[in-house]
Amino acid sequence: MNSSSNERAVEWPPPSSGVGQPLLVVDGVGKSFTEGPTPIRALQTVSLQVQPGEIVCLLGPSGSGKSTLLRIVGGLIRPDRGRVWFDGQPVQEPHPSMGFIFQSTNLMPWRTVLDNVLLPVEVQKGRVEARDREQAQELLALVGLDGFSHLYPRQLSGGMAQRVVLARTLLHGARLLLMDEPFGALDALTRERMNLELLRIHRLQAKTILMVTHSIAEAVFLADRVLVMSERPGRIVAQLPVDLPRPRTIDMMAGEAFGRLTLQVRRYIGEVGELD
Amino acid sequence: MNSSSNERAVEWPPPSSGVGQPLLVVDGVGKSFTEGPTPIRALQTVSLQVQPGEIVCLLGPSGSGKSTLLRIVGGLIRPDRGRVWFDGQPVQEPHPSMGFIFQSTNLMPWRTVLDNVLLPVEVQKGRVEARDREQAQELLALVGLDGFSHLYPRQLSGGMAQRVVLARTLLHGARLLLMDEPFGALDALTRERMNLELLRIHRLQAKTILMVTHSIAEAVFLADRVLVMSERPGRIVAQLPVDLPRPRTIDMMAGEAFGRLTLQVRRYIGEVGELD
Amino acid sequence: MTFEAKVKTQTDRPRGEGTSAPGHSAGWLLQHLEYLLVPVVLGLGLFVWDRLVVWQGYPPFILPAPAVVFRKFLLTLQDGTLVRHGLVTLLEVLLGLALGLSLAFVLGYWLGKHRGAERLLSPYIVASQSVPIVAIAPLLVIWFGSGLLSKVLVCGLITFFPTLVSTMVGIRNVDRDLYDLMRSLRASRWQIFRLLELPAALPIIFGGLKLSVILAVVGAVVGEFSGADVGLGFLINLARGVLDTPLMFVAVIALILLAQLLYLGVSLLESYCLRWQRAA
Amino acid sequence: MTFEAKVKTQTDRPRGEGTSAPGHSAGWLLQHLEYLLVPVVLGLGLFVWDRLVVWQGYPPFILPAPAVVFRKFLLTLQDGTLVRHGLVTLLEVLLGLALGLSLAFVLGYWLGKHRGAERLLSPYIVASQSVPIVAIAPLLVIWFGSGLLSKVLVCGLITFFPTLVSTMVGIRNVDRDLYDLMRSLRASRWQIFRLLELPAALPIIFGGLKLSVILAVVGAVVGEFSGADVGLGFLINLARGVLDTPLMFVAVIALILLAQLLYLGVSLLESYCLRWQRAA
Amino acid sequence: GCSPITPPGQGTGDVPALTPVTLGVGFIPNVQFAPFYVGIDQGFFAAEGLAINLDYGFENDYLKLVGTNQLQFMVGSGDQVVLGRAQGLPVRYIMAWYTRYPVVIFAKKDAGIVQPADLAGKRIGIPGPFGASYVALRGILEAAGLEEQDVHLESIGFTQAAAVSEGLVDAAVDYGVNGPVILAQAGIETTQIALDDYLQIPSNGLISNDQTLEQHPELARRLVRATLRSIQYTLEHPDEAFEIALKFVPEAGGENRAANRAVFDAVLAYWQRRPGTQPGATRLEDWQAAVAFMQRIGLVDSPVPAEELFTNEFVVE
Ligand SMILES: Nc1ncnc2c1ncn2[C@@H]1O[C@H](COP(=O)(O)OP(=O)(O)OP(=O)(O)O)[C@@H](O)[C@H]1O
Ligand SMILES: Nc1ncnc2c1ncn2[C@@H]1O[C@H](COP(=O)(O)OP(=O)(O)OP(=O)(O)O)[C@@H](O)[C@H]1O
Ligand SMILES: [Mg+2]
Ligand SMILES: [Mg+2]
Repeated sequence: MNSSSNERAVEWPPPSSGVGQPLLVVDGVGKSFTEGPTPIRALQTVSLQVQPGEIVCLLGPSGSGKSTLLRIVGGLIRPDRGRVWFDGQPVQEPHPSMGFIFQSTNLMPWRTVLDNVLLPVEVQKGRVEARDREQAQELLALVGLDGFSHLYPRQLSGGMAQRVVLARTLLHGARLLLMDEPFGALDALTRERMNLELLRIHRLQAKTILMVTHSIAEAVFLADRVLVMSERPGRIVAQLPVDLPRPRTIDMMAGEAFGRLTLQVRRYIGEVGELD
Repeated sequence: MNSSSNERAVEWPPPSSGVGQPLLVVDGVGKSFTEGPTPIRALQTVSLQVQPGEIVCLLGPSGSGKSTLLRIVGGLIRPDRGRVWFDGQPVQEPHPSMGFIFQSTNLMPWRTVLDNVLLPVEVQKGRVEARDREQAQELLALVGLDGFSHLYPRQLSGGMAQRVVLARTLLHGARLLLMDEPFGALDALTRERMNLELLRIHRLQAKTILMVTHSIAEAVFLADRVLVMSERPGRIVAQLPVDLPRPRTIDMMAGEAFGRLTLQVRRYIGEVGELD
Repeated sequence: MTFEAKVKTQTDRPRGEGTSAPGHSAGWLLQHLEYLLVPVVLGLGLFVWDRLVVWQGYPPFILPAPAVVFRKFLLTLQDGTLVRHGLVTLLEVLLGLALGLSLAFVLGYWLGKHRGAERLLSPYIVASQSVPIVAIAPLLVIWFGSGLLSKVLVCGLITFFPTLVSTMVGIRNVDRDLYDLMRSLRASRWQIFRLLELPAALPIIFGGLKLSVILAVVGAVVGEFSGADVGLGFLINLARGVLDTPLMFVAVIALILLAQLLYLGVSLLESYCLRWQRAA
Repeated sequence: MTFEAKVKTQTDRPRGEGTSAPGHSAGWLLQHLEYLLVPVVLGLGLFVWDRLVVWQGYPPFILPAPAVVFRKFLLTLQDGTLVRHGLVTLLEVLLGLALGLSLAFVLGYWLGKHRGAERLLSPYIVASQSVPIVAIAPLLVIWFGSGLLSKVLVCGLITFFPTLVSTMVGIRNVDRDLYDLMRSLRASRWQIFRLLELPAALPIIFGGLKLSVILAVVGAVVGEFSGADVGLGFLINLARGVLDTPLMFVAVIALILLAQLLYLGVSLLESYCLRWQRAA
Repeated sequence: GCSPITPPGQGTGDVPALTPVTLGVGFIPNVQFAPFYVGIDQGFFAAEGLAINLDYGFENDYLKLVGTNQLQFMVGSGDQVVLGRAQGLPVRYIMAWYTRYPVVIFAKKDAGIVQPADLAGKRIGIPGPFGASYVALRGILEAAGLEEQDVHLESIGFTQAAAVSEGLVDAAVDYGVNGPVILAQAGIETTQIALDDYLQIPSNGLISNDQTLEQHPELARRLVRATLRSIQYTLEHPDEAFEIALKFVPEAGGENRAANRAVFDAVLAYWQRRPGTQPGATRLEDWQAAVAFMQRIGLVDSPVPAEELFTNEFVVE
């Protein structure tokens, strides 16, 4: 494996390949962690673009740098090289129009479920109005947590906590959602429901979504485009446009096109696995 | 929904249905959490048996009490009613022959990866020998974390941390493994690898496994029997013996029997979902 | 013996329920024992004190009997002596706390965020804490007079450190994941402080506060010892001077009560602010 | 202006790299500034002190010039005075710490585990902390003599509380998930303490230790003030008595150095024990 | 920050011509300061055009304040002046109040300690080897030709009465109106050895500094005159003086009245005029003896000219 071949790989997508003006441009981003005794090379060189309204799913082996990439896109950590552009502006720090779901459910243990959901409002508007409260309650109902709003996070099951995080992020009202395995702790049925809700919200509110997931089916079901990352140090080794029509329905999952796409992603991933 | 029909449901499995003497018997266990302002009924009435060497997978909607059940079985919390028997002894507190994987990755942040894996040995033997260290390194290699043994948990990705927990539990040498979504944060490929490793270890060391998972495919692939739980308050609403031959291989997943079983579980779960 | 048989025999005595119930009632007992024990222990203490005086034959100038002290207590309460001196000491304590704690919070927060700054400043802070107050009392008197101010300064100085350290430790203990969350929401520094750092550090800060309020009382007394004409510390000195040991004990008891009151206040505030810890 | 154009113009000045670099070098600067600043600030302090003496015309018995104090320091160092008194105070401090800390750990651990016990005992602990030593000095002398023991007791009493509180808070702060883990491994109480509770509570306990070691020095001085014929606190009293202000300053400085030494020791131990916090 | 103690029932506002004078007194409000209370109450100070503020604090601190002219007058003992002068403090003793050095060594009567020689080999409690107690101890030991190592000194802080009564020490060094009176009140008889019987050292009196005496001699003269008059009045009317003192230190009344009256009666003896001396004056030979003695016991290391230590010019009419 030589570095020039890697460089070739990251040239995709070409800077001018966008349909319109891309909402998000990741340009030659690389990152190593040097705090420890041995530096860890997390991301090699990653470039990608996301169009407004697009849903892009990121698949890749554990430890390949997906979370790191998302953090860089969100402006939470600085890349060693390369740059990120959001809405035509370089991203130096978190942008108010980006919403984040982290891989670990980070609820504040001293806030009730409702107050946790209301946190973004409190931060952005400085205070919480009755209307926000109502909206939060609606979102909690949406994620199936009606009647749990006065519990503390410790009293929730793993999947319930994850859904609170989802409600919190949706209340945020961001244009770009960066989601790191948002449904990982949910059972198949709840997960499907959440997927459908996400698609509905995406359709209604024209959100753009960049999401890490480990479920190939979920990726194909949600995404306009699926990106596959290599093993550490991560780079994007494949992309697959998903041409299933929208709005998508659960039935489609039984369809032939869906199966073909899933298989294709599987093959990409398998190849990656066999590469090293 | 009346309670007598529920009672009927939990009568399964009949006390004498076991092939031999069951390793684990859960007998009419129920649990409510009463600490909060409104008591939460987590488990209705659950009875089940696990034979030595069996792999039983537990599926169910988020918040249905799966983790609670596992905690009760492991002796970490007391049920309000009913009892648990392990190896013919009532379970009042954790048993040395049970190994636990919790839903949240609970590594000690002040211990390196290696020391975290060695924790069970340190607790059980009082000290760590060179042989244990070797074995831990082997297990780390097995879960694909060769060369990461001197990192601290914070330096790991979500999936890597989960694999450290797996290695820790395997070093434990327990006869019964209680696993709460042990592979939730892993990508499909790594997950498959881990599944195969688990089966190999199960075969070699005659372990008994009770595992919560949200992946139907995983449940069918691993289990001798799949149990499906209802929505909260949880009870077991269905069981499905998996008659796929052992040792199992990845190829089986493409087979007709596998598809049929998966569909069947799907239907059970779907029914549960439509019940309320 | 087969497993079935075992199940059978053990089912007969409902042990699972049995062991669970005592756990509950033991907790209940302990909780109520506590309220029961407070007067019991207190009474026991008074009894031992009384017996000590009788058996050891201590003259009153060494250890007056509890009854004597109690009478004196009522007396000084009635004629307003206790209230007058107590209020002054309370004022010194409160002003000292206001001064010390506000400084401690600000500086502790800053040092918590910047380890370099801690290494830089800690020698001076340690120095300020280890200079015996009595040794710098002349300087304090020369610079700030022998009135309220010098006592407030002593109080402030002595309350400052525990809250500083606990604020520092508390801020460093904040979950990093939650920092990321707040940053991703573009929370301002003030919001990060108010919504994340303060509530997260509070359990630890309260530990420091508990120390500070007690040291504040000690500080006021030390300040009053080195020159004052009112206050409970002064009253102790005065009582020594007029050979009134019971009065001295009354002043000491008043100081203890003052400290208890402050401690109780902090404890109540703590259990209100940290009520989320008790849920679940 | 199109997006492409913007990319172009902004690419020309590598701002992303630019802002990242200053962050690093600022950190570097701050880290080294720190070592640079220590002597600078110290020198500045000495200079201000010196100027103060010259400008204000303070005679040596009010504020001796640094040079005078330094000369006295060397003198007392040579003739062994400083070492003799310093060693006694150090002994008192160390014994007091040994006593206070061991009690504080045990009791703090217990109180941390049982909130009921805390509510039950805290009034007495608070009382023990708020009684002015001078007031009970006669009793201390009668019960424990006027030798080393009474100073060690005062020291122990005063160091006890901060470590008690921080141990209590630290124990309560332990992640409950890890308790479950340890219980599932059937760890003994001792193992839970050693492998989980101690390392988890250590960041907070160290905060209390820092307070305790400094208070130990203060405690030794307070103990020596109320009756002693050796020790740095005694030396201060002696110097005051013979109006030897430079000697008093020397004793105070020796106390400060002693406190610094202890604090530094705890800090080093802390950064060794908590080295995992610095990784990542 | 000093609160003036004004005589009850007598406003200061209607006498605008009064010069405020802050007087630092060691210790705490006590019947032992009765002359000052009497002077304020009877208007002796006001008659001299003075408004007195009594400031309570440590003698040590006041000596420094007076030495730097931050305070003009204080009450302190002669040995402090010697120490101060030796350190270059321009303090000067201007009026004697106590005619006897007030520190004694006391013991329980059955211990049989009645003269300095009896102290040999005994355990003696002392607040610490410094200050007035130490001066007295060394003086008394010297009278019997004893050295410090001939007795067992124990630093017991200010717990002399307790230590003696509980038998922790055989004898203790304390003010004559303190420990012995406490024990007497508790019905324990004591014997006392007073330094003054063996060595005369100028005791408590008024201290000022050279600058004040140079620039405001009239102020010093008025203060001395008023103070002497107050002392005289107190000695002549002890009962009335005691009642006046109780107005200033009400805590000394009530239950504590008897004890404090005992203290008061005891302290009067220390103020009695010595036959053949001028009230308030000190003798050069006493100062010389004091300097020589303090040099002998190592409290001062340079010879201090005795003439610089005091002046009688303000007491001589
Ligand atoms: N703070 C850190 N310090 C050091 N190394 C880190 C840190 N965070 C991540 N890494 C390393 O960077 C690499 C990529 O981590 P990352 O979390 O981005 O992986 P990931 O793709 O999200 O994996 P997963 O699917 O398991 O969550 C890993 O090897 C990890 O060890
Ligand atoms: N400590 C607790 N206090 C109060 N309620 C609790 C507590 N732990 C769990 N519960 C409640 O019990 C119910 C079952 O929780 P449990 O964690 O067993 O669900 P689960 O089946 O594991 O769900 P998931 O798949 O989301 O992990 C939930 O409704 C939860 O709110
Ligand atoms: Mg990740
Ligand atoms: Mg769960």
